[in-house]
Amino acid sequence: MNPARETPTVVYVPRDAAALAVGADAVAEAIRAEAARRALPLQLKRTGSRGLFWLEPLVEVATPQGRIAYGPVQPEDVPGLFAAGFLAGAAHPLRLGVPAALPYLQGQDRLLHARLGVIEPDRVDDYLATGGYRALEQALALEPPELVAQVQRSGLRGRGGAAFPAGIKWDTVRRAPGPTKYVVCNADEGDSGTFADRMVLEGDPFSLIEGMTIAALAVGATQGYVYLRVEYPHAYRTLTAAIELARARGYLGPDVCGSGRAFELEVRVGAGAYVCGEETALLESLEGKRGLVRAKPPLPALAGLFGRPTLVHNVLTLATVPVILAEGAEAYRDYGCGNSRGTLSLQLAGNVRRPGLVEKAFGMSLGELLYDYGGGTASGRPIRAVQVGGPLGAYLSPSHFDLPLDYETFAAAGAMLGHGGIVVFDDTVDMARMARHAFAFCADESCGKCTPCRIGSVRGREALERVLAGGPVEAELALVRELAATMRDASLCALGGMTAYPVLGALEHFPEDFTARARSGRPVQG
Amino acid sequence: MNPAEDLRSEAVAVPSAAYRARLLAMLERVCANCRAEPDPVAAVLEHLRRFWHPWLRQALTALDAQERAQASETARQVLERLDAG
Amino acid sequence: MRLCDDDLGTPARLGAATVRLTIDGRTVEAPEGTSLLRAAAQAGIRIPRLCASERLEPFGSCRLCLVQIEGGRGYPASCTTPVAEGMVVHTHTPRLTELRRGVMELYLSDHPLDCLTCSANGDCELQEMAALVGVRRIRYPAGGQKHAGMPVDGSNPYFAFDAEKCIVCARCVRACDEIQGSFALTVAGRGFAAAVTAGQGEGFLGSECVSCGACVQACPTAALMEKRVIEEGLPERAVVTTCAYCGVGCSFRVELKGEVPVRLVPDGRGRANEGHSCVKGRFAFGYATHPDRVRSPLVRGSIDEPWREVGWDEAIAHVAAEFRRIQARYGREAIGAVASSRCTNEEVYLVQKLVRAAFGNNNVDNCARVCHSPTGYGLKRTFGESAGTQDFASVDHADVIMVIGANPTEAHPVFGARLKRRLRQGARLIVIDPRTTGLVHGPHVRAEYHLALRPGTNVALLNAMAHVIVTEGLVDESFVAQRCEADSFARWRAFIADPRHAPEAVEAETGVAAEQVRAAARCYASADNAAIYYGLGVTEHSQGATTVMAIANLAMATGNIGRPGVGVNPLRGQNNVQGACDMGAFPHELPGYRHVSEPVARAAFEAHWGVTISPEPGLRLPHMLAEAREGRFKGIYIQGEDLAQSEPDLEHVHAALEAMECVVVQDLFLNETARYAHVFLPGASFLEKDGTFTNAERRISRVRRAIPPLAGLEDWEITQRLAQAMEYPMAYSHLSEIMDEIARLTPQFSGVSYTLLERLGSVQWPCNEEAPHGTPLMHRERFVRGEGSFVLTEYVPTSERPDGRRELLLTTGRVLAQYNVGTQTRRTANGVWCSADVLEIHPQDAEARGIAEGDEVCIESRMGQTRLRAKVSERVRPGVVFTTFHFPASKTNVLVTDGSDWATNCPEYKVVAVRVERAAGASA
Amino acid sequence: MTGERGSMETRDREVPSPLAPLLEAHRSRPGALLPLLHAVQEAVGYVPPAWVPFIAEALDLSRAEVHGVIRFYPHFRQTPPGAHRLVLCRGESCLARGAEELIAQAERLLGVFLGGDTPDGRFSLEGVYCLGLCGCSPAAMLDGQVQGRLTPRGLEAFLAAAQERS
Repeated sequence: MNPARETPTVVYVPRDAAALAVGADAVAEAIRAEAARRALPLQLKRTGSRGLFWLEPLVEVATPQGRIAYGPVQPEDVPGLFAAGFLAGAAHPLRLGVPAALPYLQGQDRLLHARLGVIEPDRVDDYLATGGYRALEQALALEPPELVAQVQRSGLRGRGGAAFPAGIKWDTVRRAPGPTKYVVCNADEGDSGTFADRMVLEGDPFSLIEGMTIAALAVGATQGYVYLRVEYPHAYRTLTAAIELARARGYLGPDVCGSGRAFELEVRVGAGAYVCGEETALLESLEGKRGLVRAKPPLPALAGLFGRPTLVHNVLTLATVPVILAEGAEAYRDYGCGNSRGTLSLQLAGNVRRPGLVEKAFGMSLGELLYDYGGGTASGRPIRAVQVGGPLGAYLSPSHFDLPLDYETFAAAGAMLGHGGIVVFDDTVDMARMARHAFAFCADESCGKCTPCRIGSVRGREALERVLAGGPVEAELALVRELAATMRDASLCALGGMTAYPVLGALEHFPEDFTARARSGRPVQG
Repeated sequence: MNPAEDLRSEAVAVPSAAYRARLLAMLERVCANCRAEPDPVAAVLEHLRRFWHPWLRQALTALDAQERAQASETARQVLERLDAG
Repeated sequence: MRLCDDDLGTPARLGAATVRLTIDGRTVEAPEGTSLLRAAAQAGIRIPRLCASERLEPFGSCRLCLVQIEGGRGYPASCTTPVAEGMVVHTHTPRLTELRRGVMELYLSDHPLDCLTCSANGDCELQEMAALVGVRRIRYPAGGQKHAGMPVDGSNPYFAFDAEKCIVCARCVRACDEIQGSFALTVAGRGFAAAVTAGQGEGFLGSECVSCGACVQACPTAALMEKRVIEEGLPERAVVTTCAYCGVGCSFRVELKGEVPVRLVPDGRGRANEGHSCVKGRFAFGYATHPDRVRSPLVRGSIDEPWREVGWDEAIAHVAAEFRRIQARYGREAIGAVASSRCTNEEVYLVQKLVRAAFGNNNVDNCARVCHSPTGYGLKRTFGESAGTQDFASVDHADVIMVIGANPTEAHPVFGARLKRRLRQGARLIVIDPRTTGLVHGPHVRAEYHLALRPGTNVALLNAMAHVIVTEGLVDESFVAQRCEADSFARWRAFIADPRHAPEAVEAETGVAAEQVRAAARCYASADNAAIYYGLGVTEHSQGATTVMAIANLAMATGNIGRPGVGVNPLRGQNNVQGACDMGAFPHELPGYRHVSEPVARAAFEAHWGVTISPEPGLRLPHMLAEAREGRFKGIYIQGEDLAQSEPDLEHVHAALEAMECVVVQDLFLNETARYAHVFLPGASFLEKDGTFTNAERRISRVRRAIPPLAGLEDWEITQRLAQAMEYPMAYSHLSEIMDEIARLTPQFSGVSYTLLERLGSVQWPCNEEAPHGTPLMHRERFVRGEGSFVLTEYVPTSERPDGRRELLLTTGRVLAQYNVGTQTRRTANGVWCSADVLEIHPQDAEARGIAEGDEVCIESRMGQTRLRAKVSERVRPGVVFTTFHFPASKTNVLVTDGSDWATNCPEYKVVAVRVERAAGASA
Repeated sequence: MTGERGSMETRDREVPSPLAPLLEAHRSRPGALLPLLHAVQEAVGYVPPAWVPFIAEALDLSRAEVHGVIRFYPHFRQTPPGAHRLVLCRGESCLARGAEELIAQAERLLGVFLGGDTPDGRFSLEGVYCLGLCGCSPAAMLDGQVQGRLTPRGLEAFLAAAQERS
């Protein structure tokens, strides 16, 4: 047998940062080495992650039956896999079968994340082969008002947390006078427990680029910026490479797809300030300034970056745009419930057995997500608390697990979906310490502009530290409640304003962690 | 006191050579700056009349022949007109 | 309380449609874009606030001004929420009260509660707001994180920054950015650690801070406080007056305790400065009470003798006798006077009246002779009036700003700040200057064109620009046709179109690339509104007047006259140089710029004064000095000028002064000129007198006496007593009578009176029947002279050129911290910024001469030589060196030659060929 | 003063040679300051305060503005970093999986608190509120290399491996 003449077997190993963090590179290297040792022709493809993190590194092999997954694979498993004939999709204790048939994926509505873990993120042809740039082609044939109308009809709302109807924003920017307008992508995904933006940037960057290009056509912008957090170096490399490729193929630049329309795109990197995820602070930062939150009005849609009309959306919102155009606004709208249309990218994290990305139409219950997908806690202990919507999201108890995941229901319950991050805690969690952490986080990340956030976060942290130290609980908690409400109602932006949610949530749903403390004498830490 | 009479009484002083040279240089600058005017000599004379103290004009008339020989054409004509009063 | 009574919280929004809303049940109307905070304040509803001020853009950080809007969510800040039609707003609800108390409690939890011993006690907005909000207790215990104990930054000589009293409202930072444009302050760190910081944290003195005081003014607490207030306590009374430094003419409140001035605070109602100030006006007033002040008249027989203190009567009688003796012996023309362009209009008027009526000649001049006399000449000939065309506010409408030979950020700082603000809003900038001034580039400022010409070639360069405008079809033909003389324009057009004026033809002479000149000319000519600002870099040349006329030609040819945002704007050097000229302190002009040869004008004064006025022009200041050396001019009365330091060719000046028989100096200090004086009459500082000053925008503002004259008499009283002693009757009992006389005899001033000034605050002349409230913009419908006149501006190179021996050109200017010859500023703490004149020299020129930074260098011109320390700097171009003349020891003016403007004899300070070498025995 | 104390001083000295090409590359970009500071930090590991005047001058900013920006963003350093940079995540997801113990362990091992540099210059220890690796909490990043599902023992090995690499 002459190996050179044989078609190499294609093996897929993710290069998503989370997969790398659990050894994907070492696994890829082990596979390469083992294949070489066995003189087997092999083509290694590095994809994004499908988002089944408990199974990472998740290795897939192209077989005549389709792709067969194995995971989680460690380098030391590799010789055994080869020995078992995994290149042909053979049985092995790590064999998971056809990925799409995995229950975790089977139940999902993967519209936005369909390409994750499937394609190589830095290959335009992979993107095109999976329906990429069909939407742009359509968009180039449409007048801007019709493009805006499609987004309006889809019911898409901003996925960054505020859930503002995207179509209205587009229309405002489109109608704003002025020769210079911008499209800005907020890729400052700072909420703990969220990683969907990062996965898109690392696993399907062209979907964002295409979405931004369409948005630019719709609102009349010629320059786009992606504001990416510095904590995402892998995403930076993938995205900048993809932008270069898109430019080389004429999808970006002075003449997008020969349309005569110009759109340039540039990545700008943040510098470790969480508050720059707030859109006006982000704009300040893009302008090269301290990331102070601006007062609104003026809305960024009218006076945003460098004072010009600016469309600001997060990664998921913009990456959804090609889906809407390609599938049709009505088709997208058919997903979801009430005023929450389409799909939501939920991210399961923390103490959970099956952490990962779950894209589902709005409406599933929180409990379904935690148990059917998440499988309960990783520690095997009962779930005691979940925080939904990032560090500024409320702490919920099992009594809330029936809540359906949609914007309005959550808001009515004094919570929020935010960016869809869900962090699970088991019954060892000390909610007083988590409340203190919320204040500490706010104190660390406050831009320092408004007084309630600047001073209030420190005073709140101090008050809870006194509680943790066994101080006079009732007076301190009354003060904390009032302070949290002051911060909620008087802060300039959501950072100070929403710090109240985790604090008040913890106080309301887990009062015993505060009141029982003086007796139990639990120590203070961290 | 009659101003005119008073001026005359001071005219007796003879300006020094250095001063005369300096005034001539000043005059030449005025001439140079008026040279694009339709009637440069008239323009210079008008300027001297409006802005120069009579003593300065008198001092110009005290320039001797040798000093005048170095003057430009315009300046010489101006000096002649000043001599004529 | 300083702020809340008149500060409406956010800037006015003008010109928009009016909307109607309800605030606390009251119907309120306000222009669109107005904040709720301001609309409420206008309706008399006071919403608590700490970060807002009407001089700053709304910021929204303190969260005290929250309101509730019916149908709206949450509690928006009223400072950042604009009014809207039909809005129903509540400013005081139980929840708002709670929130405000909550926020205020947080503020106080990090503030030293030492109000009773705080320098701002009684003048503190935090204190006031705490009272208004009604905080009764602070529940956060003392052990929390605080800013207490942070070090005080006392590096600035005039104010201190006490970080523990800072509430991080950023008003100081924003004032520095938005008002002054220095961007010297920042907030370093984030969250609770956020702290106001100067520069990179090196303290105020070491930072880019220019000590304008805007931050101190903006601070709501004692965090930024004048050191004098910290030492003396809060002042108890205030007098509004006008600054005595530069031609901007800022309005100040002199705040006093008894007869001690504690601080000067810029007056927000002052139209020239609108509440802004600079380091000199705001802080450098200590000279007024400096121990060097002379408190009684001095007399001596000869200048070798020691001074003898005498009473006023004796001194005045002595001067009168001497002047009469000299006139009797040498003739009526043998004496003259120099009026001070630092004194009031009334005082200047009296000096020229003294000369014309009591001396009986026209030998009166003022310091405009050495600064802006070419402006008077040039603008009179072209436009018909010897003054700038605009008000300062006009710059807010300019799209292209051309700054020629002026350094406003150092010499006219308050206007410079306003100009920079306009540049930050997007106006384009052309700088014509041999030196890289602060406007060429700095924080948020960059000149689109910097034409760094060789000193002395202004006319060639401006002609080249005009050539481009004429030959490239950029003339505003309809303006010229409607507003200007057809024949003089036709002549000028033919003259300027000559190829000898093309940028390419003069490139070698000016040293500016032709393409740059063309581009700049197009930029100026094609703007909607283009404005020219110029300074002494235009006038102090052998062709100063020609340059002014070239500027006027440019403005007329492009139609940039007669509306906001355009014009020709001389930036006047001294506080009252405009006024001194207006008042007729010129040998050829009576008050109101009427030539002494005009019979009608002369007759009016003759009738009123009861004397005969000479129809011949008097001696100009340099000619007085020259005639003194010739032996014909024997006596001089010098009010507030330091000729022996400020004039060019100083050796000649000293000899001239020595040659006189009676030199009378009236000044605050025994200045350089006093060395040559026989009589010294102690004058009064601006704090000690009443009167009016007229600034560069023709604005007449009141000067009001804050403290009594140290030597007993205001300057006008001295002049009046001298006139009486010389047996000319003057008997004004009050200054307003002098102004009334000026108004009666001067058409441009006929509507001016102290009553009007009290009513309007200030007024810009012409103020008369046609313009009873003054004239902010001149030449609106027609030029004062009727049609605008184009003057042919032949370029005549200066004779002062580099040669084999003197290879470099010296040019001179000012720095911010010092003022002119430094008589005032040297007697203040401003020396920390600039304690000596230095010679700026380009690195190439320095290297070629083996000169290193800080070396002592010898500078020699054909007139004399002096020594200075070298500052190696790329601010000057190769071949050019620069210095200032603030310090007598430098003897800078020893170098300046006798060259002067052909038309006005304004000295050619800006061009001196010099040889520079490392001084023998100098060490770095 | 406008020049005499501040910018004059800077204008008259040479731009440090590693900085000059960076200034040229960035000076005409809109909002150039952050990209430039990143470039500087990439080049020399931190933003030397002595370079701030040149950066300010090149971008038409004041020194104070540049200083304010450097001090606002935790990523920018004013002092040279340790040879290795260990970033530990302390977001809620990682807290739920034992990040507090990891942080305590790292502080013990390195002898510095979060935000500190070891005196021997070998390590800089930083905390971050999220690395986006919540699917494999607790997570850390060492010299740009990510590590998930970290245990206190794993951290020791992780650090040892880094030491070996250098």
